[in-house]
Amino acid sequence: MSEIVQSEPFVMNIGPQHPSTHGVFRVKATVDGERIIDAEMVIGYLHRSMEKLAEERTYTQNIPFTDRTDYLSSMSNNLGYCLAVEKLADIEVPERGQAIRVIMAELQRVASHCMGAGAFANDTGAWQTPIMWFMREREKILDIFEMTSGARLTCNYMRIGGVAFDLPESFEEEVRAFIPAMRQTIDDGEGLLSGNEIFIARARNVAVVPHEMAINASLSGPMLRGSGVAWDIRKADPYCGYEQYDFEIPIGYQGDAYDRFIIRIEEMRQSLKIVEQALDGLPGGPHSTEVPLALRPPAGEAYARIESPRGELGYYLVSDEGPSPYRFHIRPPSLINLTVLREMTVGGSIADAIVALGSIDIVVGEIDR
Amino acid sequence: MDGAGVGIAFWALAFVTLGAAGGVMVSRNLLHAVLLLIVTFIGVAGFFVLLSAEFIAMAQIVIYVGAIAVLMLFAIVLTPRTIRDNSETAMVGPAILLGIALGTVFLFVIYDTEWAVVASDPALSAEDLGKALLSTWVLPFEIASVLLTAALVGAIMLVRTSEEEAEDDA
Amino acid sequence: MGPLVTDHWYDLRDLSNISREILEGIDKVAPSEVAYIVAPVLGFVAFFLIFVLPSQLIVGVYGERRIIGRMQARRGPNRVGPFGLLQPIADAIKLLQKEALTPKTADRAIMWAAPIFFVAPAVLLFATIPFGPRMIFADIPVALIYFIAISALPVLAAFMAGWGSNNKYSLYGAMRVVAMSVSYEVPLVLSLLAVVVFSSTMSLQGIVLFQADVNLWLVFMMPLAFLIYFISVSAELNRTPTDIAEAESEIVAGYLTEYSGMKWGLFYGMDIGYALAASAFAATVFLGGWSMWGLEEWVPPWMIFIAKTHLFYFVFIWTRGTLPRLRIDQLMAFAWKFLLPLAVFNLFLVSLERLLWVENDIGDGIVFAFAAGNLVASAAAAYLWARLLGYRPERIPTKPRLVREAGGYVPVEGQTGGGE
Amino acid sequence: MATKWWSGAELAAAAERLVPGSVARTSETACALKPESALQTFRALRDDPETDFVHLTNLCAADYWDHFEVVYHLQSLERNQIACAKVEAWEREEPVVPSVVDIWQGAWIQESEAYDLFGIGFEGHPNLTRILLWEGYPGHPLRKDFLAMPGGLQPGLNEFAGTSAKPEPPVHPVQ
Repeated sequence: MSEIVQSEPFVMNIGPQHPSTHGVFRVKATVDGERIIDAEMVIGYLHRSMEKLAEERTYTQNIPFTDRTDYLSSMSNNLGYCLAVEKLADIEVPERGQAIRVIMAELQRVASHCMGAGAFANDTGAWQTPIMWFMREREKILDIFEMTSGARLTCNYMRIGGVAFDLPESFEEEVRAFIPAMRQTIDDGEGLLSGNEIFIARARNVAVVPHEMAINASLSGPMLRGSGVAWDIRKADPYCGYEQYDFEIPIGYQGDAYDRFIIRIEEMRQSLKIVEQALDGLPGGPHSTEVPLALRPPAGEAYARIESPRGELGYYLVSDEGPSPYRFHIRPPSLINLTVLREMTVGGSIADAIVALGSIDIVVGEIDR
Repeated sequence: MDGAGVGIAFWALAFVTLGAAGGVMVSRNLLHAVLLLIVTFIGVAGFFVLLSAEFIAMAQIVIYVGAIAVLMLFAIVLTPRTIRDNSETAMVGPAILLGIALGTVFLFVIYDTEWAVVASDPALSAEDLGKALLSTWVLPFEIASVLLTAALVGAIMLVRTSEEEAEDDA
Repeated sequence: MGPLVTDHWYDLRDLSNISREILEGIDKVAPSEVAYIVAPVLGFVAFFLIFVLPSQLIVGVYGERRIIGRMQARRGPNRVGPFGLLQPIADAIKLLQKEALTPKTADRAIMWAAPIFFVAPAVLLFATIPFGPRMIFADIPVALIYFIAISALPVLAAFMAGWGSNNKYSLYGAMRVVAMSVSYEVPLVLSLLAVVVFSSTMSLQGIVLFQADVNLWLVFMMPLAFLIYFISVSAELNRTPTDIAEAESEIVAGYLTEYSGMKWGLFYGMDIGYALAASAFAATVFLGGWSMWGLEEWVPPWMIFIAKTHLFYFVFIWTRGTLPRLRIDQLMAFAWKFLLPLAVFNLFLVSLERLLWVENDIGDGIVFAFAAGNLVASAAAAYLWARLLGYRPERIPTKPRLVREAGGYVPVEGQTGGGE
Repeated sequence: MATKWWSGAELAAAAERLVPGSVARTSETACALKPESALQTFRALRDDPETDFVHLTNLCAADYWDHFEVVYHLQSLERNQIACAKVEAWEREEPVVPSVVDIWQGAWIQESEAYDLFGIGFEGHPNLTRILLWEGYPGHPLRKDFLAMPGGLQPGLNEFAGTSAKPEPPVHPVQ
């Protein structure tokens, strides 16, 4: 403000109850008029200390925990944890198990991005219309999950060494019926928003993260790819047989909110491509190997990571030959992506801060664990 | 405008306007004062309607309520908290004296002049006003517009952030 | 144009016949004061039955929610009453029995007065709008300025609500609503000035008769003025894409954050009332009011008028369902840098044509030539002015780059992702 | 084409090459660096084009009864390789580890979390406060002795038997 019109800054709380903080998350913003001078995040409202609880349960009993950290992509969490334990205990997963895992993880990515892209459209103001379209399709995915794993949101479907149950008969035609409808909705959603001048005016050049800062702040997922860094764990360190599938990674131009939105939209299309290829070449055979209930992996440590919809989801396990992990650590992509929240929001207006927060696509369950 | 309704309307409006004007002086909270002032402006516009000068009534609402009242509201909202209450000041005594003096002058003027009561109300339509403004009164009209432009430019210059600060705002 | 409508009371094409018959009947029987009181009551009841009931309740509350529902692939209210038609009444009853809270630190007087100050102008706006050749409450010669003046009052009521609630989000909502309304008032008035200059009358009945005479609606005559009017009015009414005063995602509910119960209900209902009033005004001024190139002899004019109002109101619903929201500084820049110059340009163009038309005394046919010319000129002016302001949409890539291998940073070569 | 997982020995060799005498201990999967030269080693590991560990993916702490370990997973995007480095803090009451925030900005939140849940002080950290728990929270939950009941009993499985005491600190798993 010029020196004549003097207005002293005051602190304003965005959250924890706020329509667009995607959960119980608070930003203590020091505001001068519409401009934000300083933004400090306050988290911990949903802290259940899973890492302490996990140390007192067997490896198999910990699987339901992983559903509840990032409740928007429980399949991916299960997959990450099972990979870490399999790496620790050196367990082989049969072909069919790996293919089912890929299908489930990619369907979960589409469902999670439906929520992420829809919520971002809400934050820029396209109130409820795009998110309702995406939610309609996400319901179909949740029905597919319910059909295979018994639960819609916290599926608890994967086990150490494979998956809990084999696919039901009607699974394939259900997914094949779902894919064209989903593609149509993605085109509608993109058509409504990406070309829209108001959306571009609200999202382009907002919350820009240059690529050096993105790498140095150890961001991952759409945040990192938005800044033009071509880093996707499915390509860099393929797990569960991802190297057999042909798909591309979308990367952005200048790391602003708009790039991250179009990346999430494109990633949904790529995931559908992977699901189709996995369904075509679905191998026969057992869906999982036999693993003793009280698994006792050899002493040692292991860190395995997957590309969850929000970024690099890692599990660091230390075993002391006991039935329960000695140390169980989850690398939360949402929390680490928040490192640049201050750089993104300071200087912009409150409306931009909400758009910036929406573009990170946080899940508070994962932040607070 | 004549008939029974006008009488009722006149006294009602008079009561509302004077009440609001009194409220402006008495009210503690400065913002209450401005809102009551707005009610007074609307009351005065009502009087213009009673005098069947609709154009001036509408102009009164647009200019006073639409612009000047909003200006005053902004002025109050931007002043820091301390100056905002209409608290006791030492100036109450002289203010009352000045008020009484002004009041007597007005009353004397009202009784002294004999008002030319017009038999039938002239059809002061907007058209005649427009023609009058642009024919006989064109000079004051132009001077007023120049004055307003100058005020506008002044205001913008006052608030304009300096050059380099404007850069990082864009 | 001959008398459109006969004077018999049973001629439903103009409902004012009925009311005139009733009033004359009362005059014969009772002293004049009784008719004086019965007239406004009768007018209000008629107005309620033909406009408020179908428009405000059915189209406004119920229709909007159903249409937006259909746009969002869901049903919309269909539980209460046949096809959900009683939903507005159900809402009203629910809101009535909800508790209207007033925060302890709030300024009780202002917060109590704000809804009242917000509701009164909404009804006043319909006083000068013609429903039919003689169906009008008050045909005053300054009807247009009356509309502009009254539409400045709800801004103050919104500010009172925001300031009275003594809550940071409400303060933001209040400041935004005042800042935006003040800066969108100017293009609004200039675009309506173009209408007045061309039809040389400020009375709305006069404008409708002018459009009926010339057989050309003013929307075709000056499309730029219509567009500027639509954008400015949607900004004044806080409708998307300019609903930043109650921006749900940013400042919770703007100046309505602390309101609950029927106080909030009044604000919500009267938002729709203002939108309908603006649509009715647009239908009168730009879409030819109750005249439809001679159709008004058969179809009652007030039905034509209400249909046009609902058509315009549908455009409001449509934008609300699809468009995202602009930021406050973009809105301000848009009003002052884009709408204002175009409004002045349009005013200049229209007054030039009016002068040409009146001086050389050409027949009414010239108006269609003006309409064509205006269309081209408006499009060109808008495009060039946008270019001048640096608006290059084509340089913004809407598709991400696709890469097959994972690796470090892939620099952007060729076209940059920049652009306005 | 898959990511090359560096073993402890390889990382130790690279660290020794860059900063001689900086390695404390190496194990099969990780290499522990001496705390005093840790910052210098990390900066060298990040800037050296051969190792190019520009992306700190994971930073977490672990409590091994007799000492605390802070585990760093460093990753290079260009060369697609990942290594695990550790820094140990032997004093139990006031464990202090040098903070790597000025080398990798991503460490800021993860170190605050490690401080919050383990009580490990990171000297040089810009604003080391508790992020998950509130300020007045007694103790640090993820420490092994946090929920210790009287008599050294440990909640948890204890070989599915009754509530017999958990065996005294296990043999050092990472050797």
